[in-house]
Amino acid sequence: MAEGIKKKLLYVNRKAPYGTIYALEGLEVVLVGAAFEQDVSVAFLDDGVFQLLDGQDTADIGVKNFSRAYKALGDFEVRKVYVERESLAERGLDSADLMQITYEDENDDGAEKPLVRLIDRRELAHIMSEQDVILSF
Amino acid sequence: MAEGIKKKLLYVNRKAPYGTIYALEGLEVVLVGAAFEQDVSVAFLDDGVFQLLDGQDTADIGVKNFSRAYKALGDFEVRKVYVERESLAERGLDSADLMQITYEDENDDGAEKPLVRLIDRRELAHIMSEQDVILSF
Amino acid sequence: MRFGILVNEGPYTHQASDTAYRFAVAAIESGHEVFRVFFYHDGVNNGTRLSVPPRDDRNMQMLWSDLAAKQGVDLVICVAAAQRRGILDANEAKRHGKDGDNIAPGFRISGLGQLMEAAIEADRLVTFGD
Amino acid sequence: MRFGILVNEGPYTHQASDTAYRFAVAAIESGHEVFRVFFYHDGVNNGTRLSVPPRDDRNMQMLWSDLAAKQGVDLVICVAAAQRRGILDANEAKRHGKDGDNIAPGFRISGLGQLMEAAIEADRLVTFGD
Amino acid sequence: MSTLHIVNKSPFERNALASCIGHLGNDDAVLLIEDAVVAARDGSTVAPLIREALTNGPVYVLAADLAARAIKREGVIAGMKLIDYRGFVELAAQHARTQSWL
Amino acid sequence: MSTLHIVNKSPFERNALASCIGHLGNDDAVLLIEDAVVAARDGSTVAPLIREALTNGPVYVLAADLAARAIKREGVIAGMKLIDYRGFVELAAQHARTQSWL
Repeated sequence: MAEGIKKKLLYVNRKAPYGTIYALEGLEVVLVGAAFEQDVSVAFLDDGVFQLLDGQDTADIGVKNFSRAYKALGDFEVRKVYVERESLAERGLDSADLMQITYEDENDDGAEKPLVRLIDRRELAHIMSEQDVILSF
Repeated sequence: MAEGIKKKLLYVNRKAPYGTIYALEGLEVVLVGAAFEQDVSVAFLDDGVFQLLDGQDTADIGVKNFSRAYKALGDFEVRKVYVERESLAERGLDSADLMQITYEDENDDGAEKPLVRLIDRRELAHIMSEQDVILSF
Repeated sequence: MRFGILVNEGPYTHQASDTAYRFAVAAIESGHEVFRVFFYHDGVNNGTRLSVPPRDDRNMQMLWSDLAAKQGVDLVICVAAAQRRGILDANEAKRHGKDGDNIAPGFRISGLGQLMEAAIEADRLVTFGD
Repeated sequence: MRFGILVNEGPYTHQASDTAYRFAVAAIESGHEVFRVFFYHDGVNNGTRLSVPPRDDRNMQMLWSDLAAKQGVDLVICVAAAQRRGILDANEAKRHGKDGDNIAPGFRISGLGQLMEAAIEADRLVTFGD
Repeated sequence: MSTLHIVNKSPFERNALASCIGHLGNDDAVLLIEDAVVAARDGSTVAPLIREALTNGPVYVLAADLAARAIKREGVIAGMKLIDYRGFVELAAQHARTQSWL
Repeated sequence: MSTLHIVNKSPFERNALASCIGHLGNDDAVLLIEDAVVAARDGSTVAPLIREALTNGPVYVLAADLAARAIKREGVIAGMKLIDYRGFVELAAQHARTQSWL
């Protein structure tokens, strides 16, 4: 099954969480997909940046809070997580509003390092143009 | 069943046809609802104005063309059909792009008269503010 | 006050069903009456008994069915919208030669007239959708 | 060329399923291969055999089932998305203690790995949704 | 009697809030629920739209949806009012009609 | 090799087309399908956005969706190209990847 093929695969997240299921079911693809050992990137832009806000509390809407699962991205060997700077700014947000997501750097004695990288729109467009496959949610 | 109650009821159409089912299923409510003899208005604004464009041809997308049914609105005793002028203009459209919808004026010997009335946004806002019930599709 | 509620989207995919449910519960808790919940468009998908949501998440069909059972709320699924989407009761299944049905307890299938009746007889109609 | 197709919305409510179907047919007519159609999110609702669309409109489930039967296209429904929405085959129904199933001919239920496989093995993956 | 306008869409993604605010009657109220609550955060490109609505009548936001999306109360545009589901019900009862901008 | 960007949303209702055009790479192509075809009509408020995309690369529109929505060919913005479903397939094949702006 796909033995030996390694593709550059980008997940694009453009929707806010909870109002629709796309954020949750999109994340499920990323986590399941990790087992396939592809060259994976995950991008958050437009309303997708709301998925990463720190302090989500869904108790009063009765919907499952899945935001902790983003913190597991590092454990799933995802190393390229991008947030678009312009999308944050347009929404009155900055990087201090985002949850802390880290990974253990195997090349640095397992040191915990921040996983999310803020990039600007032009850089994100370039990353999109380098992929083999783009999955949008 | 609702004997004697007569309410002012407005149907608000804001979506283009075919891309989603809301236009079609919204129209079905208007036609079924006619039997209830309420004081009905139907408004088309935003992308809802595309529902009334003349010359819709769905042969190549394989979806049922239901645009003829709008022409039956007059036969269903609907007498107040409004299209928002600003919505047309923003979309590069004008009244010449709309299908001809008429009704037989029972107060004028059954003369065929145009059913659709172009109104501006302010007037539509006023009509909205006069309703008992608003149904949006 | 008598409320009518219109639900236009299916469970989980859109929050509409959750919000409508919580509105209905709050209305009842505040002493109002929920005259009817009408399910239209993909809203009919709230009424399938075959759904198996993850155990750590809410079960919308059960929440609605419980509301019908405990509070006597009338849950009406539009027949035309339901046929398109494959939501049938035993009667509908038989009528269309289908080998099974999937309607959940507390829901009933009827026509758009039930929505009109809710719009006319309720003091307020509140719509939840996409 | 080998195409993979991802369908993210149910039939009728969104045009996504229509467009995906016509894309698949055009690809085959042009001599390409359609490796797999994967149904995710509400796309799983394409695979119910209980739908009864109006006679003067298209029947999306039948169109898809025919494509599987005549062209051998692999139609895969995501198991997790399907459970949430009440699309089950006989095996799933039994596993979850449900009294019936509703999957249509030509569709099969499997995991998200089938989407990953399509993304990796197909030359192009094309997504249709809302 | 005035209208309760209910908006459930992100104004960064859709035109529903803008269209709603363009059709307000005098004293009409706007209620933000579901994904529309992201409009409540001050400092965004849509804050001027909310301020425009506030000059016309009250603007409410469902606190439960705000919490779910981690929009902090202290970051909400001044003048907006937070309500719970019971407050939503009472607003629907107090206004002559509701209009959902789907 | 460049990307085929597929947009299926009305630009009057959603930000998908604007976001897509803001993320184009050099020579990338844009294809309008489903409700997005309403962007093809000249004289609208989104025509400048289409013209911007045309300065970067080709902009295609699915003729079947255009006909369904009664957007006449003579009213389409100059420089856009009409294609059928087979043309859609060939575009997908000719570009290195497709990106759907859902």
